[in-house]
This record gives sequence, structure tokens and C-alpha cells, in this order.
Amino acid sequence: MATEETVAHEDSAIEGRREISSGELKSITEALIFVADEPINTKTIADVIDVDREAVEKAVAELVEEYDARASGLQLREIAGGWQIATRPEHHENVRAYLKSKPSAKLSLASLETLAVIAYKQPVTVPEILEIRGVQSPSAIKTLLDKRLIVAKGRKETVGRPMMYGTSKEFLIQFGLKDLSELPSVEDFQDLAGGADS
Amino acid sequence: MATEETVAHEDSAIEGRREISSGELKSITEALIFVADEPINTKTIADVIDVDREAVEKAVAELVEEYDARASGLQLREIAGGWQIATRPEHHENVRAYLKSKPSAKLSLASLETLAVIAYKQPVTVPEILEIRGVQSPSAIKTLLDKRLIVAKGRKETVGRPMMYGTSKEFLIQFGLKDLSELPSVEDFQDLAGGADS
Amino acid sequence: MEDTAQIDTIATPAAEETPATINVAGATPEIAPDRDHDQLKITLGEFEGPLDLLLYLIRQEQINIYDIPIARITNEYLRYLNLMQELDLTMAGDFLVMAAQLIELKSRMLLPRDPLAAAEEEIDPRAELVDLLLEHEKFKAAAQMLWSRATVEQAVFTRAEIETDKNNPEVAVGLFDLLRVFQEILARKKEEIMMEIEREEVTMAEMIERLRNMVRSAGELNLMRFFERASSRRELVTAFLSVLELVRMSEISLLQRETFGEIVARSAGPA
Repeated sequence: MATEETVAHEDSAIEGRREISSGELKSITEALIFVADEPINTKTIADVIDVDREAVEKAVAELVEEYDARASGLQLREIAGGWQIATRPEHHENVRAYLKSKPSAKLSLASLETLAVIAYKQPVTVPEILEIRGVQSPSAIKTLLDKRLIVAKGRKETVGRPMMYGTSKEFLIQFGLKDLSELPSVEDFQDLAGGADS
Repeated sequence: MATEETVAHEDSAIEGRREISSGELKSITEALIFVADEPINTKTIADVIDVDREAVEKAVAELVEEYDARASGLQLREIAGGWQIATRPEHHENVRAYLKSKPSAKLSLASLETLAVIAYKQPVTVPEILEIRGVQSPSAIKTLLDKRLIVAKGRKETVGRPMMYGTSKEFLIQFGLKDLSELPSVEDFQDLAGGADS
Repeated sequence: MEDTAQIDTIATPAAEETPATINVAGATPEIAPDRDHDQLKITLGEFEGPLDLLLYLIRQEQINIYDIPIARITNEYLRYLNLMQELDLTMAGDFLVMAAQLIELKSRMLLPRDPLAAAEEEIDPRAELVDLLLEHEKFKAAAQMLWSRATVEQAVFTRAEIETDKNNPEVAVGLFDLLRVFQEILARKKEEIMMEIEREEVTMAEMIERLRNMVRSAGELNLMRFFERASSRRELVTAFLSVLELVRMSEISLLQRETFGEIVARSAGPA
């Protein structure tokens, strides 16, 4: 789509479907990340501005550096497959004091264990969770559904066709994960588990 | 509150009720303006951080300069007696384009209720939905039709031959269902809800 | 054998104290209101289930998990189970199931080994339990990891809603939201029906009189408005039949000005 009229910008014009200076691209990218209600991915940004995804990725990388360099109270971070502006954790006391918010109720150990099983074994059914945990976890599953941390993932083609569960996007957000591959592998925990004697 | 241990910071410690470096103050101020749901004034910020208002005003002025200097996509602006972070007006086209393009798999409660009735009782007519919900839902039906979550399924052979509605293929896609038999049954939910004692 | 005798002789030192201060095997039981239900729930500290208790006992006794002395651990396990019962803590059935499994395992361990079977072919009857325990412990560690991640995340805040969001009051939905909403509607409906029973039913004659009066006083009556007055399904049927009746008797005529438009009733007889 590049036309003859392309102006030479102060900073080099980036390659893309539309001619746009890299400074402008960075600026628009920052604005879009700010207005998005949830983490926004580089493809969406690229589509809106009508430039190549690579250009947006470069812009985001530069923005991240800038945020870090100027010791801002904010950070640009990758989460749940997208980018988001958020406060830095070290300011949590002041922020909390202002918002008058208490740390939200933590999940019970039972819910966390159930969530851990679902996160690593997904899609997984209630009977399968029972087998690993050794306890029924109906209320834990209900809590996790209520908090939207897990979602139904269809039924398993087995006796009784039980519902299968998996983690949600909200799970990634609440646990600060880029994607599921960022979860430490279960084998890492093996050492902890058997470590005392082996 | 100043104690003997006050460290000489790289940047000068600002005067105030609490010893805090000007860099840190600026950082916290930025975080507070960011999380506030309405323009926040310097007095409020000063009270939260427990420093003098003048110090906060200086921090804000510096922040404004920094935002302008780096040609950010965001601006720090004074509005309605307080400070706020907002996108720059020159990006409005892109911002608006993004906000419009957002895939909206989101529904109002009225639409959601109507959709629930249609999903579980299909094919179902508008009077029957009214009967079950106890509320008229004309705009909800329109929304659901617009979003292609429901489709007309012919007319019912009864007085007035009202149109019958059912869920669409799009519905299956958005809710991640293979087919309608995968809808969670009331029993699925009861197992979860009532199971706590088992 | 020996176990049963031992259970009976267990001392319950904490029995007179308030349950909140009881210390069972290092874990402090908590009494907490159940969030969803209006009842108090006693949790045995970290012993969510039998596997947790078993793991605790194994660590406590400093036993090699790959070589569990089943008889000893079974005795210990039953001792704590008994203690829980003495403290009147409601115990999930899972604990008893595990007790049965342990006792069965113990008796299998007591069986003389098959002298003909080659040593390496013999499967340790404990293997399955060990796998289960190791697997379970792995996920306990994973839960700890999630806990610390969530703690860090709770210190991070995102911006408040901006104006554009407020024009758009929507809720994100999932499959179970759909079901829950549907159940709420049904529950609401059930309440209405229960109230209906109290109400007096309108007779056909009364309904015809009501329709006559409404048509007469308004001159022209939107039938929708008439039907909306019906407070039950049955009343609605009566209302509908009364319209048919008056049309049949040529007292009223029905008029629809446009396709799918409103239907109005008019007095048909001489004014």
C-alpha cells in the first residue's frame, strides 16, 4: 500500500501496510494497550493500525524498555497472550491504601490444589481430580467456576460422559502467566515430592 | 516520622512528613493516578503517601513534562480539579476503531437470561420465553439475533403462529460446545452445589 | 488384631478444650463459616484428605516413602482417625475408605511370598499407594507455587474502568453462567407459582364481565393489555376464552390494522 507520497519522518518509517513513523506507531500502540479492557495482543494492534505485526512487536519491546528505564510507577507486561499496563507490585501498599482495597480473599488450599490438578492435567474430569487429590472437591470446583478460573471443556467420551474442565484466560491473568507453557513443569516438583529420601 | 536511618538517596530526599526519594514519590504518584477511577487531586495523593502536597505537585509537574517529552501515546492531564491519565486526542481514530472492533462475546444479563431459556427450552417462542422469564425480552432477542447466537426455527402451529427460536452454530462456537448435548445439565450443577458434604 | 485394641486406648488429651485450640498432629483445625452455606465447617488444618494425613505421618515418622512400613503407618493412621472421631470432627468418607485400603494392604503384606515367583517379577503391593502419594505431593507443591504467584499478582493493579466501558454494561459469560442463570429463572418462576395458589381464581363469568367493562369504558381495548392483567396461566386461558366467547356472541369485534400489529377489541353491538 506504500505510495509515492511517503514522507521522510525524523525517525525511520517502518515497513508495513501503512507508512507510519516508528515513533507514531509506538505512541498509538501505547494508547491502544491503555484503553483495552483486557490484555491485547500484537496481532489485534497491528490489524487496527493496519501495519505488520512485527512492527508492533518491535514497538512494544521498545516501550517495555522505556517503562523500565524511567523507573515508572507503571509497567508494560505480557500476560494471558497479550499486553497490559499495570502498576508495579512494589507500590501495592500505597495503591491499596488509596483504593481502600483489602487483598482479595485467597483461594483455600483445597481450591488451589484442585486448580493445580486442573492446570496440569487439563482437560480433566471430576473423577480424575478425585483420584489425584484423594478427596472429593465439589465445592472447590464450584468456587473455581464462580471465580471464572476454570471453564467447562466439553464432555469426555467415557462412561457417564463426565464434564471436562480446563483453566481460563482469567486464570492466566490472576496468576500472572503469559500462557500455560509458563507454568513450571510438574517434573520440577518431583524433586520436592520424593526428595526427602531418594 | 523521619528516623535516624534515613539514607541519602541518589536523588535528593524531598521534604515531607515521610522520607521518600523524589523518584519514588513520582513513581507512586503515577501509579495512583493510573488506578484512580476519577481524576485524583494532589491533596488526596499527598494524604495517601503521607507527604506534603507541594512535593506531590512538583512530582506531577515533572511527570507531565516527561509524558510530553517522550511523545507518549498517553497524557497526564488536569481535569475537574484532579489528574488523570488519558490517551492523546490525535490517536482517537485508532482508539475508536479498536473499541468498535472488539469482538463482543459479552452479553447483558437480560440477553444472557433469554439465551439461557432458548438454549435449554428450544425451540421456543417469544410468549413462552416471557412466560418463563416473567419479563418481556424484545431487545434481548434482537441482540441475540444480531450476534447470530440464535436463529429462527419456523413457526409454531398455535394461535398467532409465533416464531420459534433456537441456538445457532455460532452459539456452539462461542461457548465451545461440540453439540447441544454438551450443555451442562442441571444435574452437573447440582453435583457441584450440593456435593460439599459428600 | 492389634489395631483395634490400640484404638480403644488412645488418650484424647484435648477433648475438654475448645476445638479452635486443638492441635492435631501439628495442624491446627479451623472453624470457618462456609462461604456458600450458612453453616460452620471444621477443617482439619492442612489435612484436606486422607492422602494429606498419610503424607504427614510419613514425614513425621521420617519414613522412606519408597519403603513404607505399612503396619506401623496403618496403626498411626487409625490412631489419628480415632482422635478425630473423639474430637467429634465430621470426617469425610474418604478417610474411612483409605483406612480400609491400608488394612487390606497390611494383610496382603503379611501373606507369605510366593516362593516360585522370581524376585524381580514380584510387584510390591505398596507401589500403587506410593505412586498416588508422590503424585499427590507433586500437586501440593504446584498449589504452593500458584499461591505465591497469586500473592505477587495481588500487588499489581490495572487501571480503573474508563468512560467508554460505562456505556457498555455487559457481563462476560461462560457455559456455567448460562446454566446458573437458567436455574435462577426457574427458581424465580417457582416462587411465582407458589404465590399463585394463594390467589383466588377468576371465573369465566367474571372474566367476561371484566372484558365487557374494559371495552365499554375504553371504547377500544388493546387485547395485549387485557391479557397482561391475567396473573396466572389459567387466568390467561380464561381471558382468552372470554374474548372468543364475546366474539362468538357478536358483542365485540377484533381489529388488526397491520400485519403483526396490535389486535384491538371494539364493541360490536349497537351502542
